[in-house]
Amino acid sequence: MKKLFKLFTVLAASMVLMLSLFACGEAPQEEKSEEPAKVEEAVASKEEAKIVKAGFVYVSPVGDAGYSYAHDLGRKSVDALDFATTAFVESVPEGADSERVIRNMARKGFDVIFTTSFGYMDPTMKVAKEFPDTKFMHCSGFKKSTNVTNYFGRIYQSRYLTGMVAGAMTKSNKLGYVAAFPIPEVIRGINAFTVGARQVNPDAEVRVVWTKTWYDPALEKDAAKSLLDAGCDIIAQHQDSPAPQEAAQEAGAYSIGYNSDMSSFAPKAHLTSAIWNWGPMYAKIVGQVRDGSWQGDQAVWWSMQDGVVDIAPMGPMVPEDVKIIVESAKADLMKGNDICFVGPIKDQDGNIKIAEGEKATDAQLHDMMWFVEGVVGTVK
Amino acid sequence: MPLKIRKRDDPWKWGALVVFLGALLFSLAISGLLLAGQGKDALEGLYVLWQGSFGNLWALEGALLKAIPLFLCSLGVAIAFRMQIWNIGAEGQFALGAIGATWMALLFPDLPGIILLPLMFVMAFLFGGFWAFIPAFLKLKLRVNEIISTLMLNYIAILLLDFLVFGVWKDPASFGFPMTPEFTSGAVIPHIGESRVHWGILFCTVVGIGLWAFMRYTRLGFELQASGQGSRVAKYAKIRYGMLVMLVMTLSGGFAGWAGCVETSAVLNRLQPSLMVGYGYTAIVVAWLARLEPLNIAFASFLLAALRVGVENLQLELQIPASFGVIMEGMILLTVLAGQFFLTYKLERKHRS
Amino acid sequence: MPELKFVRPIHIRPLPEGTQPVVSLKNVTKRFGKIIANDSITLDIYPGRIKALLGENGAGKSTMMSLLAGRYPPDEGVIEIDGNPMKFSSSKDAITAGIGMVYQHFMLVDSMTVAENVLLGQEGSFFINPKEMMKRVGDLAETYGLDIDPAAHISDLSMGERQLVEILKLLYRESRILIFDEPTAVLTPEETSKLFEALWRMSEQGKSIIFISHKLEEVIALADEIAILRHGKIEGEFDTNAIESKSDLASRMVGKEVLLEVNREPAQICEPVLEIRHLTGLGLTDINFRVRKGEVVAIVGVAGNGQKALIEAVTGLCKPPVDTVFIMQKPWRKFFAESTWNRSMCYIPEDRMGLATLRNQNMVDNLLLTTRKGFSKGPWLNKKRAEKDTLALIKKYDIRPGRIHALAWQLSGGNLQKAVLARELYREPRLIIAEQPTQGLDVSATEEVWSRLLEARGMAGILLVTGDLNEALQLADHIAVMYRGRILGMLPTSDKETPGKIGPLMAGVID
Amino acid sequence: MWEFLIPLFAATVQSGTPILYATLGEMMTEKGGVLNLGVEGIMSISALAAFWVSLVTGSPWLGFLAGGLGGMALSSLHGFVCISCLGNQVVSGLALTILGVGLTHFLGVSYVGLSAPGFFPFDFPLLSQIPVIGDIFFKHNMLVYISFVIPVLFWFFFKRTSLGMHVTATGEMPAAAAAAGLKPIALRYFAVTVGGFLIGLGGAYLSLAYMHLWSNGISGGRGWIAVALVIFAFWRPGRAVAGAYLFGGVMAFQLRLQAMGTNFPSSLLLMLPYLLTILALILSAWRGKRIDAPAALGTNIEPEG
Repeated sequence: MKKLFKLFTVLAASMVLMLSLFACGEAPQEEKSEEPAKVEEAVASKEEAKIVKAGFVYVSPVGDAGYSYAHDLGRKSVDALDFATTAFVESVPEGADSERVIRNMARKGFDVIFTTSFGYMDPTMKVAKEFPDTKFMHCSGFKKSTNVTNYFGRIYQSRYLTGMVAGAMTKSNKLGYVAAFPIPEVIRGINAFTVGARQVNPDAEVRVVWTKTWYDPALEKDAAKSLLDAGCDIIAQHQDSPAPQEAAQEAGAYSIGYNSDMSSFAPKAHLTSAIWNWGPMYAKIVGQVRDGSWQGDQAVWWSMQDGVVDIAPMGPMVPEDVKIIVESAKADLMKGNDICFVGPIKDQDGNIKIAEGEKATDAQLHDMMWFVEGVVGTVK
Repeated sequence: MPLKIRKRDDPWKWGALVVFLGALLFSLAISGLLLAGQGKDALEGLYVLWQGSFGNLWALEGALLKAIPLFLCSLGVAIAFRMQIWNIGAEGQFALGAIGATWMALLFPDLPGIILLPLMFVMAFLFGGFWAFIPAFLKLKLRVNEIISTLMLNYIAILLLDFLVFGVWKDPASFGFPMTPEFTSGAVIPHIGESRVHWGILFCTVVGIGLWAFMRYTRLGFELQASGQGSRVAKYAKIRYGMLVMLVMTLSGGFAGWAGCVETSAVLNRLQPSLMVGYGYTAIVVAWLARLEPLNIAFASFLLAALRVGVENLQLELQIPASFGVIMEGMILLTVLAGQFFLTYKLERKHRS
Repeated sequence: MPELKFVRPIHIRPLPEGTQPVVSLKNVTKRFGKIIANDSITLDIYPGRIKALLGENGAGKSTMMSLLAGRYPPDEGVIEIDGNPMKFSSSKDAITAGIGMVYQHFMLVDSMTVAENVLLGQEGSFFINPKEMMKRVGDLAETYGLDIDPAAHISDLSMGERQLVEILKLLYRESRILIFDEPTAVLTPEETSKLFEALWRMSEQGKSIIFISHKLEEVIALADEIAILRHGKIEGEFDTNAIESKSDLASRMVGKEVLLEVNREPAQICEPVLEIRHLTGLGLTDINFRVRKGEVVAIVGVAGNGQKALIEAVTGLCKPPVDTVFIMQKPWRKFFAESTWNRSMCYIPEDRMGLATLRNQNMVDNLLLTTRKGFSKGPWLNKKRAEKDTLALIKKYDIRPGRIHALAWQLSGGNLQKAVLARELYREPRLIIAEQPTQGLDVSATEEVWSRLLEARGMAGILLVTGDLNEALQLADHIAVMYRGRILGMLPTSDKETPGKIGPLMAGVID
Repeated sequence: MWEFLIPLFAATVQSGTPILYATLGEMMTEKGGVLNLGVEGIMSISALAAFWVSLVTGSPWLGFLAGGLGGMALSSLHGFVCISCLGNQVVSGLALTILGVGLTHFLGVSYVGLSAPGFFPFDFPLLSQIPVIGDIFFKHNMLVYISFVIPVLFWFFFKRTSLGMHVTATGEMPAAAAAAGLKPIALRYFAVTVGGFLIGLGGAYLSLAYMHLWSNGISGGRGWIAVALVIFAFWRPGRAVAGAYLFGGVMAFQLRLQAMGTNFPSSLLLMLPYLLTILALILSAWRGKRIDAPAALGTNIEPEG
């Protein structure tokens, strides 16, 4: 017994040592140290001007390089403003917990609160009712009120462009798409991707595998591999981990990333990424809150021209002529000309969903629960 | 260290409390070290944690709200554990309860609350109970290990819930998002006055006291406790063990099902995948910390809920990652388990000749 | 008393002058908390001698043996081997020193083979070869003329064979000091004789043997010298030849004058309460007998010959074939369907702690275990009344400690058995199934149990299942001997011939 | 047909391997009589430990070893709680999972997205030339090849070494082991830590061979599957291999079915592996197979004296 206690003491000590080593090994992420240590202190240092306190609620850990990470990059650019301070809570489940977190933020006097996941919609609406003076920005939902504006970005525009790249680069004409959940946001992306691909390559087809999870690196990688085995030579993803990129690179195929520029994860495979760039708009919103021009009851869907969505620089393997086609399409989008869903667009069964000469309405896009022609898979 | 282990002659009266508090202190100390390792002020961190957990009325309210589903799930887990049936499937039973309640809410949207709510509760109990009955049945008839079957059923239940909200139950007005239509007012458990706390808390109190009385004052409750010594003792005492296992598992699942019903009805007001946040697993921690006693469970579930709420404050004020709370939870449980050694044994100085 | 005919080859074996003891215990003391299990014991063991250690349960025999076997160290005093003081830190040290022990509950791993069990811890090398192991153990068994298959799994062996495996272990380790803890409890008289012969043979070869028992006649037949242990102290040591009477020995063991015989007044025999007709199945073959109110029927036999199955079939732990078991003149199924908590059947099992009581519950809950229906009103339990009755029973049966909040595990074996008995008799049973009711109890508790059982004949018929022939002869009106699932004979105790007939029947020998 | 099946089976081996390591580790632990439900937590933390060491030292082999040691460290905590403090094994295992997963997230945040030197597939000399078999089994990374050997070693350990026999005896009947002069407590610690080491190797496989980037939540429930597979395998290494590959195969199959373009709802497809596990348990019970659980599994050894 005595020996065992000794053994345990040694073990415990070594574990503590390990922990402290980990703590020291934090260097790779230098932003960490710059983070505001405390809200109050930050407030004190920026006292002269009217300080806007912005709160952010994330559904997943910000460290995971995915969706919340992209939002957090936006938050950081807000924090860099001299008239704003920020704070966030990560890994907030979308039920009762989110309601409490949002309410606590409102109580603590945050001026504007960004709730960044679809599931925060109802809680945001509930809390907004109780705090009419606080401004709420809810991402990716559809409800709004006098002090709630919902916002989102037309990431499908980026998807469309990445689809063009993929369509041009494929040899097997089979594109793989690792997707999380069959919801309109994801389906819209797949459709835009497909339309884009077929724009440059009418023979291209897109194969979809659902993982039913936003984040499970190993499963995402498996899913990508299954697509590669099925003959796909380009892997796109609507997932939060870079695992599919890696799978593509290991198989010698190409890949298209999501959320942020994923080229670092698979430099040999990465063609481009559909990326979020929340910074400019977040900064703008906070500015509006400060000067009083912020408006509630809006539903804003920012486009590429607002700078919220973009594609990452295309990799060296993409030929110049492809780049030119893609850049010209991007130029159209930058002008505000949404060319992604222009009729005629058929669904998988060949029924015309968007008639010749028409464009998809926002309502159609919001409610998109069908695949366009060229997608192999099911929305169930 | 001339120490040796000796079994206690009498149970240590306040031992459980001492061990619990000791474990709590130990875990807090380690957590402080972790904070220090992150370059934060440990004492301040713990103070912020305290503030966030118990520091004000809002925090208490939030913790109370969060404790409700935990409490109900834990009660279920505890009665199964008492019989040495290792039901770790509260998570799945919780999901099934929510499904049952939602089914009623969607089927009879126009009924008044006084009829619809009881209907939802009954259905939640039946669904959750059924989900727990399956492993009980498999255990008794086919000797399938219940730890494994309940665990697998958790995965299946969550996928089933997904299947429903992504499919047949999806709100046509939700723009394709996976959620059912919002419940009608009859299907929503109302709040108590102006507070955030809903009447589910009363339900919890009734169920908790009811279960306590059941265990203490009824024959069936006694039989249930006696069966905790194993199927052979139960048979000896002419207790119908098999029946009781099925009954207890059904009850256990039913309680978790109720938790699902309360959470869906009062908090989310609809069914959506974000309902599943792991209450079923935390409930096991709670049940064990509470030594499977219904009244202690009330205390322990509140404590863990408060910890979770407090950790949010820690994030907001000090940017501590969310996983900090999870580490604390695991550590408290482990130290309590290790400390329970001292309830049966004690260390004494060796007698030297 | 059954006459057991153990004939020892050489009766008197004087100890040669100047022989040095192999093992000496000097002022060895061992405490468990407040309890002093061994109180400055001084004892010498000589080579080539069989020393019997006689004592009641709880006298400290097992503690002493565990000290010798290295399971824990003594608090005070020294153990010397060949004159050198030893400190055992584990069983391994004791084994190395040449001490081998056969525990009452065999220390054999059921799922492993004979060879693996014998060689466990003695493989000699890191890598093992099952074939070679079999051969090694097979050769060893052959050398000593022991008939056992080294490839057999322990779970397939009889109790006697398992004991052979234990002995093989000692032989393989070439232990010089062999300790046997109650080795005859699971053996037939024939197997016992064989064991004794083997022990004599081994002592002839110079091995020292310590034989622990509380069966006087065995001790007298086997041992060269006897030490009596009482309350953790050596109460006396003498040569077997110097023994004058068994009752003298017994009273020294117990510390008071004991009657090893109870006064069995004849009771009035009434209607049958248990009838078994042509019961075949569950490992039993054509069992027929009946128990009437007012009589005691004993089932004796070596453990593992179907007694368990018979008990389970009667007590409802498993289901017998239709129309074979009749309790209180009702078919089994009907009886259990209509059975009430009282004035019915009660069962006093062998496993008092694991089966008859709730280890971590108090006396009240333990009373309620089988009587709960008597304290319930609708779904409710009347705990107040249960407490009152528990208190009364504790007084009546003198169950210590006298608190109703004492937990079952805190009770000593005797008190626990008294508690079980008190509870079961509280139910005013009509049929009592008593299984090894005095196993492990001291003499005074045994006497109490015996007299309570005999007293209960006023209301009930008793089926006594026991391995203790003396108990059967003391209590029963009829003795049924079981062998391989059959009842080989139903013998009246009033017949003087009966004791002599039991032994052969237990071994399956029918004249 | 073959162009579908060969990649499927190859993927089966890929995704079955971490489960195989973990299953054998848990089996080792249980053979010694200790149930460890903390596999999920152990795998997470050891995946991180492996990644971190490989990142810092630049040697994937050191990382692999560190994974094992990390698993060992965390499981010895379980050992301490259960073996020395007599804590309930079921609950302690759960606590370990909670702690392990939490710690991994806490410590791993700073490494997300970084990549460390790892193991990459190569064609095994000669063996990879065998048609079909070569394609399925011998075009993987080194850790997969190692995993082919471990079940054999496992079998050898329990059937051909005295230490293996001692561990078995401790799992079956600690008292008998003690009486034979063995040290059951030490043996249990041995089983728990060596088992933890194997589980840790499974974790290391995830972060060094399966993925080459660090991401939190890497174990994704595989630990729980391993616990289930031990029972499925009746504590036999051969069946563990079958179980791990079966599970990996079903998972790979459902993804491939989707990639082929089936119309079956994916929720129901994803249920398959879990349903299958339960079904396998039911079937083996149905056919009246003897389940040779170590007799003392889940019970602690009470101290004497």
